[in-house]
Amino acid sequence: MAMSKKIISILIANRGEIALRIIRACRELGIKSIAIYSDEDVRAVHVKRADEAYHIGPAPPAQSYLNMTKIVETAKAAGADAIHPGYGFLSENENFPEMCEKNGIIFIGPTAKAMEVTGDKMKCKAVMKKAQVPTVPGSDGIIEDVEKAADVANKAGYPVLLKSAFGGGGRGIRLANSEKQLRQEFEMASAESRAAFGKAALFVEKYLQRIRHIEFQLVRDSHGNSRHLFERECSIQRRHQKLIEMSPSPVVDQKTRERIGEIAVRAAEAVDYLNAGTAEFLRDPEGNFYFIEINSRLQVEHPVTELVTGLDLVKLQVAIAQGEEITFKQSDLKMNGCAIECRINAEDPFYEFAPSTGAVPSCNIPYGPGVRVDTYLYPGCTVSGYYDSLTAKLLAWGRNFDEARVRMRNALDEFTIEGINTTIPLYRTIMDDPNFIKGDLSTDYLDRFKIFDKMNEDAKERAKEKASAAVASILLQSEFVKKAGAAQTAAKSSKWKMRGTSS
Amino acid sequence: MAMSKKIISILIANRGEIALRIIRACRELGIKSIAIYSDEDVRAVHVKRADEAYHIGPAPPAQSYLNMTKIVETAKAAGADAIHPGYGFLSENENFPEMCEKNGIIFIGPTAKAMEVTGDKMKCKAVMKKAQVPTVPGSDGIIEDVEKAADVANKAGYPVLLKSAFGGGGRGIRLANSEKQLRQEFEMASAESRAAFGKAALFVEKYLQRIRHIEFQLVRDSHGNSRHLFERECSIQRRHQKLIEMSPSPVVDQKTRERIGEIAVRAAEAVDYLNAGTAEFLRDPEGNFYFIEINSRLQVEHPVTELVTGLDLVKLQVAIAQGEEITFKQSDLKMNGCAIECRINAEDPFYEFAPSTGAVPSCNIPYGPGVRVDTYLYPGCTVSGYYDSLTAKLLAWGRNFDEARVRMRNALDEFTIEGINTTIPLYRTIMDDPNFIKGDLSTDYLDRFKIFDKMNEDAKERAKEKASAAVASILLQSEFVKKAGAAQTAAKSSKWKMRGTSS
Amino acid sequence: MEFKVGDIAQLLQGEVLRTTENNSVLVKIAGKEHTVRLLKAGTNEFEFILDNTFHHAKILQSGSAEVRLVIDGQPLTVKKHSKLTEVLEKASALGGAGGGDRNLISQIPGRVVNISAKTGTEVKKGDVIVVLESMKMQVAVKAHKDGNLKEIKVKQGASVARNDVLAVIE
Amino acid sequence: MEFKVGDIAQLLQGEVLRTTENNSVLVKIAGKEHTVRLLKAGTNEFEFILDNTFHHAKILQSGSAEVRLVIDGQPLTVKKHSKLTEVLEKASALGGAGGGDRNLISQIPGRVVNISAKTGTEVKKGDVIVVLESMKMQVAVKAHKDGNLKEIKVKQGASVARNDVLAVIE
Repeated sequence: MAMSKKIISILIANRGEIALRIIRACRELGIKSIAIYSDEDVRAVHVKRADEAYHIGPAPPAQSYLNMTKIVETAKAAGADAIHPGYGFLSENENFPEMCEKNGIIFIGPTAKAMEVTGDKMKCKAVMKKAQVPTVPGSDGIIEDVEKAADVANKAGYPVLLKSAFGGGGRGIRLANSEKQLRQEFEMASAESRAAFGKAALFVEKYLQRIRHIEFQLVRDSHGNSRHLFERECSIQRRHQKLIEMSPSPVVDQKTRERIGEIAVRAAEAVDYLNAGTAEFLRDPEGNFYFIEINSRLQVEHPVTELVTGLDLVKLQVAIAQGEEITFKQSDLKMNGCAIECRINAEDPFYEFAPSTGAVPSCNIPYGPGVRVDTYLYPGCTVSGYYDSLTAKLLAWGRNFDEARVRMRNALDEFTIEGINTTIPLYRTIMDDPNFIKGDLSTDYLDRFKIFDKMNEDAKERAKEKASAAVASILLQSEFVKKAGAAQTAAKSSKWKMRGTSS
Repeated sequence: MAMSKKIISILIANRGEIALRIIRACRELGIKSIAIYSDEDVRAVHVKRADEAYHIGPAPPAQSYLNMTKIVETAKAAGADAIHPGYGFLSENENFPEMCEKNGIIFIGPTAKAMEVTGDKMKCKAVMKKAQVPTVPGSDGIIEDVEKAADVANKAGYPVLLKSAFGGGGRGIRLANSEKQLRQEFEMASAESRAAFGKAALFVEKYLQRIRHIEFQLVRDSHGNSRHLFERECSIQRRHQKLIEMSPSPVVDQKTRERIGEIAVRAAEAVDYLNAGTAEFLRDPEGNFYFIEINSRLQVEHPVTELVTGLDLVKLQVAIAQGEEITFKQSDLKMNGCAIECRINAEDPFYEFAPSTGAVPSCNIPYGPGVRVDTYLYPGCTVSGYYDSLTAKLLAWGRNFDEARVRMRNALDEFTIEGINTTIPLYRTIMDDPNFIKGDLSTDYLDRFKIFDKMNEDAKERAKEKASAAVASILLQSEFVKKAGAAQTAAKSSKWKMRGTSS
Repeated sequence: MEFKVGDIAQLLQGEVLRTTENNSVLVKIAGKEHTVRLLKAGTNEFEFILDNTFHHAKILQSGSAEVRLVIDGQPLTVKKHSKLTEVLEKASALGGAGGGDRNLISQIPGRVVNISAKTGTEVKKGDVIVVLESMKMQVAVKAHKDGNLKEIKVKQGASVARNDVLAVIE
Repeated sequence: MEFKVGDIAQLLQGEVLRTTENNSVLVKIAGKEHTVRLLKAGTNEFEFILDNTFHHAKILQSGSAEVRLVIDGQPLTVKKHSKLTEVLEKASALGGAGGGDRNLISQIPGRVVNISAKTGTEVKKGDVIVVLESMKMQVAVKAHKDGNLKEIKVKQGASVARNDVLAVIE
């Protein structure tokens, strides 16, 4: 199915920083960029920067960025010959590439068929096992019988997790440390599942502890060429949401990189993958890697890989979608230095990550050696509560981890966003944390090292340092502004209303 | 003279983007940064970002940034153990390192002795000839006798230039195409020189045509280790001022790079150079390289080299000043991709590069993949007429020249600076110019390819494209604002005064 | 005047000694004299150099007793009083300054996706009263104290702003 | 109304057909109808979508006959008149609109480092009258026409702003 058609215009079925990222790639390729926007996004930066922008519906995603029919209609009306879905929204909906194809529009991403497999965890696991890709030990599918469950658990080794096929996001998961406990929990979980869904659909999986999340970036073209673009470690998470990503991982040496990279390529081939994707693995403290899933889209953290490989993943996506062959061999790729990404979310890390939305009257986006920012923020923009909380991705590159880390630390200090709370203070604490510095990461990193306590301590420390300056500002205000107010009423100009210079 | 002292605080004897660049390096190194500022610079970004900032005097450079005594006094009062001079101002004044040394302050740069040689063109040329570094053919020094001048000219080959030792900046230079013309011009030039300076001091140099300016970045430590960090081509100039720099040069292949790099290292060793510097060469169309001078400072265009080598030159400077050895071998260095720099000067390219100063109420600094900016601009800043016109250095990196070029083109479009005129429109035209694209560069590039005519054409083309939108804005204004004015007087809120959203 | 810097409970004595030419002020903070050079003064924004270091202050809320400000990106609350020590002592003797507020306030802006409690019922501190949605996240707003849920001020689907009163507990 | 876009000497007919709800206007420019969707309107700044493309316009100077604006970073001058064609024809018949101005204007801000001509003498167009310094560059300000140098309005060392009158030539 190696089609070959030069793309001349792309509709970007997304918003925010990723829409802007894709617009920039379009410009470099000489391709017309077509943005879509909801009522909420009339003044969003992707509307301003695209060659064209079309209104798509009201603010709620279901009526705009998730409205497939409307988007495909718009693409046709605007003469777009391709659609880039970005991440989130429709990017992993297998019906979307199908609808695109029916309407003669190139979908920049995997085929519906590949998506269908990668989107179904159990089906995907079965395919991977067949392709000898190591997966998390456990049942091959749904288990209805407690004896079978015990068998699987004994083979995988305790502790194990009992997961409801209907659960999700941490719900419906039960831990069993022994066969006895398994039998008890199985009965309870079955009853619960039956009550809720009319069916007891459980599966058993080995409970991996102190795991690291390590993923491999993949690309595969329509001619069957596959490459992996090395790993990213994304172990610093909160409630299964990645906060910090980096490449290389401190625990992946060149030999491991090649070994797991080959497995990742095998995984891509097993599902006949197309375009850019990511094979996600868990790594246990013994150094075993377990495949968990393929993310069938461009990921939020793709710039980490761009910084260490020098590749432009979005331009590569377009080339593959046009039917081009990947021009580099696996051996051509070399990892250059280290890159770290922090997701600057509009959430208050001091208040249980409460969403923080509203106008941003001013902001200072950091720049300088080794710093890259992908963001939709600009002075005067609005952070909307209708969409997700990622406002910016701050990246730092260095010749080695420590250079990248220190640059990140400084860039976090330079990054100011007025009007909303962000996760920046959390990342400042992490960049200085000795455990982070020595690479002692795991998905429970934040709790294990009491990072939130440290963050609160850091905030107090900073407050102490700033106490005199704070008092000085209040004294200044009482001394100058009140007088200035009076003076200004009397004369039009005042000594205290100053311009840039002083005499 | 290999001293070895850990630097703990650096006074930055400079302002603008380079002061900020050095502040960032200090932060990465955990070194206290100490800024100085004139009355004109009270709200400058380097004052805001440094750990400490000291007032140094009135706006005119002679009374502030050039006031050696005051600066050294300030350094001592602030407890600085080192001074970084940046570029310009005191950076190449051999008295400055001397005064620093006397006061027990480390000067981050070459020794006074090396500076003395590199600062005297004729002396430097003599040293280089001895070290078998190829220089521009011509007289070894001042010639007072016409017969000697004819001898030198015949050896070098016509055309030749007659230069007055007292001239400078293009003044006092005469061209001779033949011996006959040389004899005539020599008499006239001698008479002119005698009249003006009481002395006929002329020298003869081969007139090189259609030359390219190619320079090699050098570093040399106090242990005698020298490295070159490849070349930068800076041929696009206006009145001997560099506008665009890039690395690699389109005419330097690996063999040439190694050959000239070795010569550059030899040049550094010939003058017992210390710290970072640049060996500048002219290259004629036949591919011959002629050494012209060593710039004994960190150069404006150093980030070009940083982007292709991954090194941080300012941090390297500090390490060398601390007496550390360079940790990498020549063979460790590899050129990665291509980098281009455009100097965003506050000058009007449509009006003979007239300086353009004043308040910058808003600006948009570009960012995204492969883009780096070093600048002192921020919304609300002021571009002062007291100092030089460089407001920002815009850099683009790509895997190859064309990727870097297209990224630069787009970043130039994203870069908006309100309130002043800049050289951005000129660079937009250059990035699209077929001669630039094919690498046909020379120091007369702008005239040779009538780039200013092209720039004017481009501006007209853009005006044509924007004509409808311009008319639409005027119609909008008459339709909305006037009504809104009336409406606002009546009611407090108006339909036309909108917020970020529309219904 | 005395100032108490919130969170860190630090007490600082501060006063203006005199203003000098060149937009500078001589101040005394915690017994030490400092020269403050004012670079920029807006109505609620200041830039100044204190002890050779630049600071940027944004005053968010300025009352006669309390000032909320952001200094160099660090949010701070400062209580001010000419006899602050006395007041604080008195307040602590009374067992806390404010006293129990009836209003349940929303700390975030969002849309009401669920009303989880009934008017007129008894609620315990920590019980979920209302669920808000913002940025694809659901945030439970919990009772700030035990008491009777007198009134729920919002409806399902309504938008609330930060600091809006969601309910009244007595 | 008719509009003449400077530099490119393009004539465009433009009119508002009607305003619609949703902050949109139906306009006719050069015979073609367009919907303009206004996103932001300040007193001199507009953001709008015209034919599905975003534009940002900043009006620098708005007179009844001429508007100077920057649109998407591109400076433009637009002359407007209900009967522009007639006016332009008349003007060109008279041999140019403005007529010779007496004032020599500075195009840049700077400091006067040299007065190069003498009051009362005859100067030719292009003769250097004053040398200004800005950003370490010297810029010669030349006579804009032949005539008698009536007056020099600046002194050595003085600061001049952009558009200041430097001299009068008659």
